[in-house]
Amino acid sequence: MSETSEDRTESLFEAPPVAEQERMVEAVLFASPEPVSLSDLAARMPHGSDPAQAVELLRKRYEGRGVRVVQVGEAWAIRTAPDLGFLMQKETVETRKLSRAAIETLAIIAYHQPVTRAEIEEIRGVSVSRGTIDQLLEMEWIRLGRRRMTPGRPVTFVVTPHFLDHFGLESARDLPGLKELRAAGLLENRPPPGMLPISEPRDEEETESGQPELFADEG
Amino acid sequence: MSETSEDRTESLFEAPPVAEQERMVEAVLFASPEPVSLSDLAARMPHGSDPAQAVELLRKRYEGRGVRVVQVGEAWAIRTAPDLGFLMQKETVETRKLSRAAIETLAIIAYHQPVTRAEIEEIRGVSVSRGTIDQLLEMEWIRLGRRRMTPGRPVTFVVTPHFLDHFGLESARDLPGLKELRAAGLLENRPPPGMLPISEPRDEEETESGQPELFADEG
Amino acid sequence: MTDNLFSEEQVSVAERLAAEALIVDVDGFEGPLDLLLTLSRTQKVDLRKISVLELARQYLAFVERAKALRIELAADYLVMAAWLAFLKSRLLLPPDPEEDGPSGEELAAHLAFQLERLQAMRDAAARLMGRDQLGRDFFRRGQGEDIARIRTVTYSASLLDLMQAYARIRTRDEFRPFVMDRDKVYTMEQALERMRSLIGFAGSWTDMASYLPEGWGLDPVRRRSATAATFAASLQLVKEGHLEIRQTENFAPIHLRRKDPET
Repeated sequence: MSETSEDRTESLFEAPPVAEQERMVEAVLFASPEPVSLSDLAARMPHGSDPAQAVELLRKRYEGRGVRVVQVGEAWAIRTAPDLGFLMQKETVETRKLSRAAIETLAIIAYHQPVTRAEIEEIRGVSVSRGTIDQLLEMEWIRLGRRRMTPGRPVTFVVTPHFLDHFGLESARDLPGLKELRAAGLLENRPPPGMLPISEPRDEEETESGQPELFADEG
Repeated sequence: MSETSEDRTESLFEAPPVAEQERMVEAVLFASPEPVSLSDLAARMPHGSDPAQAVELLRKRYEGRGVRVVQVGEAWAIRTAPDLGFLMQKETVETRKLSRAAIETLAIIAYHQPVTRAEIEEIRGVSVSRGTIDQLLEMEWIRLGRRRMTPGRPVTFVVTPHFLDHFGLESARDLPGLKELRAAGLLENRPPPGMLPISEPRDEEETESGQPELFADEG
Repeated sequence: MTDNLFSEEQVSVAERLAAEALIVDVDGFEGPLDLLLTLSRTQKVDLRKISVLELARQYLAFVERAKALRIELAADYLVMAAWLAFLKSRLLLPPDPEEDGPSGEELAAHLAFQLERLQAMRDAAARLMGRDQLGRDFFRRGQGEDIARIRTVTYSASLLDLMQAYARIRTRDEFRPFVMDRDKVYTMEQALERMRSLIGFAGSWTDMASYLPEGWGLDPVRRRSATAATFAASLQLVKEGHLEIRQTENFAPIHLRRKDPET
């Protein structure tokens, strides 16, 4: 018993080996969103550690590697080596959420493909702006399908393998059907019969975004 | 034709030395918070590079260090060593929000994938609430798999690379205790006796138990 | 033994408390299977060696007890009770060669399998959650790189977004009257535009109906929309001081006349 308590007391006061301290600094600098000061490091590391020495060892270890330990003001950070900056260019891609009009148009194409522009408008109840279709084409999420064999031979739209890839689908047929959407709670239930649609609370939300569109796009 | 082959030879010769490729992989993996696939690496690195080899060298180099090179599905990432977690400022852990039902559902999907909603309910003995599947989809820990080729063609659920990343798994094969569970027959989808004659076409199909599909991801 | 546990006379206080705790807690169970799994733990044996007959007895006793305490059990608990009563009789009676269907042993084996599988999944879930987790035990790079920034905008959407969008459209579809077919809707803006160009000619009182656009007077639905829009537009023009409006009595035709600026 005396032995274990002695051990514990010792480890309480004894700093971890230098190599271990170096590991700690490595992990903290890697994971931290900001450069970390020596005093911050000291506060996080076990008592008696020497962060300055650990940082110095780490800095030496990374000399000539793909990343370096650099000093930023009073603090330390890990940064990629400047000569490899060309590899990083792809890293700064900005992602934005698709607009509601685009996502709805995309959903209709996915569920109804091949589908014409007129059919999309019929389902959405509003006209589809050219920009929306262009954007989806540009993203390579949709492409032109075969022309419909009806008067005017309108073009149809279908989704691309790119689309399937992005949404993790093996085929568009894997999309859940209406029944499944309802079971998953994604479809609102029908209002009780006889209930005026006007009195629906969703009405307000709809007039805000959906309704003006209904008239504005009239062409 | 002679030109292109010359080009190829040239670019083969231009491929940087292995040590340099390793630096490059190091820089890219360090820079990216998300796992990077080998094909992504290849796309960024100079022609003729061998990212797989470079990753392997890098992985060995970081063995025992404060950060590690880990495989996540088909991709690679650098993560801090788990034994140093105590040094870090914890992020708000998403898993706190998960109900017991959600955790069980997640485990069932992971171990039985691809699995249908009905099968999850059969195993848990209760219906799966609407929010549970939604929540797991939203966290991007599960996604839709292929539809089951049984009447109604129900959708199936499978786990995502995100899930693997979160739990530090290289692949779904590395789930703890998977082998033992399979050996004990506990991953079978055994229909109740007496139900046998009713659950017709499923029996003819190999996909019946769901389990054979787990790793054989034939197109 | 278990029958004793639930019979009124000779239960110890502790046993009674335990039994009641189980019942009061019935909401805490996730259905009959979960309850059966909990009950099976009192047998203190490997789930593979569990006595299903004993378990059926315990469950039925539990349901009886709940009834005695006037606790309402959900339907699925009662369905399970009925099934277990059936199973119990199958297990106790010698097999009837005339009977079709699975034997009591087969049914019992399946129930045992279900319990074992559920327990296995719970253990697996616990082991999964016990693993080192990203953001808790190990960490990703905390700092994005800020060198050589080439900004490309990509648009993203999740599968859930896609499904929700589709659900939103289809839900809207079910409220068909609300959506309104565009070809049957005449907007006030359209009416206003038409009236502005026509009003200059309305020197004397004219029936508003004559201002309806061509082709909108026959179909009642279109007529209604056009009338409403034209009326609203007329009111707007009155407000702007371009128009006078009159109606002699209720439901009589509405007449319009140009209002000259000076008067």
